[in-house]
Amino acid sequence: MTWSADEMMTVAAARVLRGDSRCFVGIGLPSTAANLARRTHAPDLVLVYESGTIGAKPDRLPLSIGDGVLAETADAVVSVPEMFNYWLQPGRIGIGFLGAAQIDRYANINTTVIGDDYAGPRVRLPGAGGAPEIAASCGEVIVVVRQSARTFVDRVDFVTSVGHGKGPGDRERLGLRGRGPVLVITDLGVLEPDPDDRELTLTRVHPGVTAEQAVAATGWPLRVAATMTTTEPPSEAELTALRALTGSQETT
Amino acid sequence: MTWSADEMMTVAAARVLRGDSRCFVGIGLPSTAANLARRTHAPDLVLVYESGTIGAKPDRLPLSIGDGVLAETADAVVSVPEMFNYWLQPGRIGIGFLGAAQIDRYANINTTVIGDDYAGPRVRLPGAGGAPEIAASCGEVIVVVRQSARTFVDRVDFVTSVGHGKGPGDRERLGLRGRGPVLVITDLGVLEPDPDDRELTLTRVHPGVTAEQAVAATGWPLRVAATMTTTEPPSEAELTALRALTGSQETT
Amino acid sequence: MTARIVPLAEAVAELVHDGDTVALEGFTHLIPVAAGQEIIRQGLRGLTLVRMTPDIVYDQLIGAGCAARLVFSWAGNPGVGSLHRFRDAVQNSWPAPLEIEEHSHAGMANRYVAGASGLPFAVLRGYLGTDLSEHTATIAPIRCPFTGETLTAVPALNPDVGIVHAQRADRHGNVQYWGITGVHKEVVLASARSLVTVEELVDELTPVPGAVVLPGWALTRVSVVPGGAHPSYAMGYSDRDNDYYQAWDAISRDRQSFQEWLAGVKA
Amino acid sequence: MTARIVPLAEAVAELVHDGDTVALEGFTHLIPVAAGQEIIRQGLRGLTLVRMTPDIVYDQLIGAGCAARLVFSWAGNPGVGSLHRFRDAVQNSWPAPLEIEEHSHAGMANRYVAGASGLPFAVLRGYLGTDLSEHTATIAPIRCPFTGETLTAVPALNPDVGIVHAQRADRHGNVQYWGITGVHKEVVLASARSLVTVEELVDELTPVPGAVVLPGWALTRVSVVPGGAHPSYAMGYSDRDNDYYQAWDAISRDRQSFQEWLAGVKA
Repeated sequence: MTWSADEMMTVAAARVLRGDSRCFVGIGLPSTAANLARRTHAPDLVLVYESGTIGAKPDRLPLSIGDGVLAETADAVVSVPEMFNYWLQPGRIGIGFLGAAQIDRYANINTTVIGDDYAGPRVRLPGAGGAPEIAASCGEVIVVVRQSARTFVDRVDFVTSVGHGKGPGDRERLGLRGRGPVLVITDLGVLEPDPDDRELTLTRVHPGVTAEQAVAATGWPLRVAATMTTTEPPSEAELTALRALTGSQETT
Repeated sequence: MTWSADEMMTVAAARVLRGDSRCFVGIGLPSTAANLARRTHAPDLVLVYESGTIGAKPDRLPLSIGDGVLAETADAVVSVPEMFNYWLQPGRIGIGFLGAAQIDRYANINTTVIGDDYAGPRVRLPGAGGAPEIAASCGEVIVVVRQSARTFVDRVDFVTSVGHGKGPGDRERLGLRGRGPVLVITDLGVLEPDPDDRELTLTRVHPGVTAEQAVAATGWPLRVAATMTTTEPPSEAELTALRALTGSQETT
Repeated sequence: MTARIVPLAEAVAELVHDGDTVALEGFTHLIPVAAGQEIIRQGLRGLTLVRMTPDIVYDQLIGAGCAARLVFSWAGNPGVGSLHRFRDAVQNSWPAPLEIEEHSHAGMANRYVAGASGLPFAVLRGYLGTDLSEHTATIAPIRCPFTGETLTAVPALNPDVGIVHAQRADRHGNVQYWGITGVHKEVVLASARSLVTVEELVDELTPVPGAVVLPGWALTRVSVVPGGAHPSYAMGYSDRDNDYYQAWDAISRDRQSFQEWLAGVKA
Repeated sequence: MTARIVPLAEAVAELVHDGDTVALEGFTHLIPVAAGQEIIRQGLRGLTLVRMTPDIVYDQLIGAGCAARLVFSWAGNPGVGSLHRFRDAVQNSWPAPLEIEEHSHAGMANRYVAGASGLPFAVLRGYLGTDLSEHTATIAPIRCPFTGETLTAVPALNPDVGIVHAQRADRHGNVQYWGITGVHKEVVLASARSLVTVEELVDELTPVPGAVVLPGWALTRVSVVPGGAHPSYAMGYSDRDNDYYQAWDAISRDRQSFQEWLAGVKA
C-alpha cells in the first residue's frame, strides 16, 4: 500500500498514544490520530474533548469537538467550566495534542495573528481557544503540524501557547506545571526539544524523506540529531483503520 | 381550636412568605413554616435547601435538609458548591429563614459557642453551616426563634451571622448585599429593627401575650413600639394544615 | 417572577437594545442562531458581542454591522477554516471597525463563572507567558494570600443579555437541556436579562439523563423556535448541518455574496 | 490507572495512615459511615478529619480517639441536637484534645472547589463581619484587581484521602451516584487518594437522570459495601434511618454507653 505524507503524520501521532493515557484532543489531525490509536493499539485510550466529554468512544470520526457522537458515547459529560477547572487545570490529563499556525524553535505556538501588529494583523487567525491552558497543564504536549518554512519560524509573531519559552527553566519560572511539548510530529518527520537547551531538533524522518528536506522546510537553521532514525512505515492495518475513519484514501 | 405558642410562631412565620418568593430554608421551624405556606396561601413558593434542591415540593415534612423527598420533587438538584456560589451568593434568593441559639439587640446571631472563651467554651454549639452567607446574601432575613432572656442577649458571645452589626450603616460598610433581618418571629410576638437605629423593637404580640411578657423574656431593655398590633390568631385551616404536616397536635 | 413565554421577535425587541453587551452561547451544540438573525433583522447597532467561540452566527452579526466590539476566545468556522466576515472587520474595518478583547477558553469560562457567582473576578492558572496578557487589559496577576504564589485574575462577565438555545421548556418557563451543556447555565445566570429559545413547549419536563433544568424564575424570556440552533444542533431534535458550515465559507468569502445572503435574512 | 476494586478493610489499610488528613463527605445523603467505622476498627490515630457536616460518623471517630483535629462548618446531629462526643472532646478534651478549624458551608465548599481545581485558594463573599475570621487563620481578605473591592479568600483543601459513598460502580471502577450530590466530586478530585464505597457493582452504568459519573481513572479505590451509608441513605437503595439518629443521642450522651457501642464495632 502507498500512503500520503499526511497519513504518515497521522499514523506517527497515533502511535505515541498508549492505552493507559488520557488525551486532550483538538479537532482535525489530533482527533483523527487519537481516534486511530483507539481503534488500533490503544483501545482503552481516554479521549477528552474541551466541549466537556470525558471518555468518548465515537464509532465514526467526530466532525467537530462538540459532535453529538461524543456526548452520546462519553463516560461523563461535564460543563465547559468544569472541564477546564476540574479536569485540565489540575494536570489530570496526561497528553495534550495541539496544532499550530506558526511554531518556533522553542516550540512556542501561534494561532492568533500573522504579522507584527496585533491591532492591524496581516492575517487574523482564530485565536487561543483552549490551547494556552492545554499547553500549560497537560502532562506533556504533542504538536501535530505540517512542516514548512512559513509555519516553522525562528520566532512566532505572537505567543498564544507557551512551549519552552526562550529556553531552559522558562516553564518553571512561569509556574507552568506540565513538561510542555515533547514531540513535534510533521508530515516530514519528528522534532524533539534538545534535553539541554530545549531547541527543537530533528530526530526522525518519515520513509522517503531526507533530513535536508526537513531543514529546507524550516525557517531557522534546523539542528539534526547525530543519530537519526526513520519512522516505521504505516502498516496495512493502520492504513486500513485510518481510511475507514476518514472515509477516503487521503486524510485532509 | 386552641393552639400552642410554637404553632402560633410557625403560622406567623408562614404568613410572611408570598407565593412569588424564593425562600432559603433551614431544617426545623423554618422548614415547617415554609412548607405550611406552600400548602396554604403560597402554593408557588420556591423552596431552596442548602443541600442543593431548588423548587422542592415535598408531600410530607422533610426530616432533614437532605431528605430524599426534596431531591425527588425538586425542579433542579445542584451540587452544594453550585448552591452557594450560583444561587445564594449573587442574591437570587429573596428570603432567608434562620434560627439562633443567641440573638442580640441588633439581630446578630450566634450558633457557635456560649461563653466568652472560644477555645474553652461553656457550650459548644454546631457552628455556622450556611448561616453567615444566608444572612449576608438573601434579599432579607427572617429569624424564627423562641424568646427567652437566655437567647435574647444584649451582645451575642460570638457573631456567627451578621444582622445589623452595631447599628446603621454597618452592613453597607461590610459590603453585605442583602437587607439583613427584617423580622424576628418568636413564640411571643414579632420584633423589627427600628428604621433609624436598627435596634430590635417589639412591634406585635401574639394573642394572649402582653408586651410585658416579651420584655421579661428579653435580656436587654426591649423597646416596645408606640403602636403595637396583635397577631391574627391561627385559622382553623392553618392549624389543620400545620398539624397534617407535623403529624401531631404540637410542633416541636 | 416566572419567565414569560413570548415570540422571538418580541423577546429580542424587549431585551436587546443598541449598545448592549450581548452573549449568545452554546458550545458547538444548542447555538441560538435564529435569535442572532432576529437581532440582525431588528437592525441593532453598536453591540458588544461576547462569545467563547464566535462562529457562523457571529460572522453574520459582524458582517451585518451589528457589532462594535467582540469579546471572545476562538473565532473560526469549526472544521472548515476562517470566519471571513470577522477577518474582514478586523483586517479592513468592513462594514465597521471591530474592537476586540481576546481571552482563552479557560479565561472566558471562568469569567462567566464569576459573573454567575456574583463575584467581580475569577482566578485561574492561565495566560502565563503568553502574549495575550500584553494585549488584553482584562488579565491581571493575583497573589495567593496563603502561599504567595502568583496566579491570573480575570474580571466577571455580566452581559446585559444572555441568549442560549435549549431542547424544551414547560409552561412555567422552566427550561431543560442535555448533551453538551457548555456554559449555558453560567451565561444565563451571569446576565442581567436572559432569553432561551427552545425546540418545543411541553406540559411536563420528564427527567432525561444528563439534563440540566433552569427554573423559570431565573430567566427573563423563553421563545419557542423549532430548529433555532441550525446549522448547529439540538441533541434529540436535530443533527448538525455540517454541509452548511462548508457552504458558509463560500457565502461569506466575499462581500457581495454575503450581502445577498443578508438581503434574504432581512426580507 | 483504573481504580482497583478491593474489600473495604484492604482499601482503608492501603489508603489511610496515622496523622493523615481525611475527608469523609456526603451531604446528608451517601455518607460513608461504614468506611468511618473501618477507620475506627483499624485504630488509626492523629487524623485531621475534614467534613462540612460532622454528624454521627464523626462523633464516632472523635469518641474513638482517631482525631487530633477537625476542620468543619456545622457539627451536629441533624434534626436531633448536639454531637455529644464532639462536645465532650471540645469542652473536656475527652478522650483526647480536639483542635478545631471552623468555617462556613460556603467557605468549606469553595475550599474543596479550589482543591479540585488545582488552585491554592478560592474567593467568595463570606465571613465579613463575623467572629469566624478572628478565630480561624485560614480566612483572609483579598482585593479584586479590577474593582478594588475586598472579598474573602480561603485556602484549598487537598486531603490525603477523600472518602464518599455512591450507588454503584462498574467493573472498570467508574462510579455513578444521583440524588443530592453534595461535594462528592470536589472531595474526590481534591484528594491525593480517594475511596468510593458503593451499594453494588454492575456490568453497565445505565444512565439515570441527575446522575454524576466519576471515571475510574480519577479514583484510587472502590469497595463494595451494601448499606455502607447507614444510618444515612443511598437514594434508590435505602431510606434514611431517622430513628437511628434519635437513638444515637442516647448512645453517645455518656462515655460509658458510647464505649459499649465502640466495643461492639471493634468486636
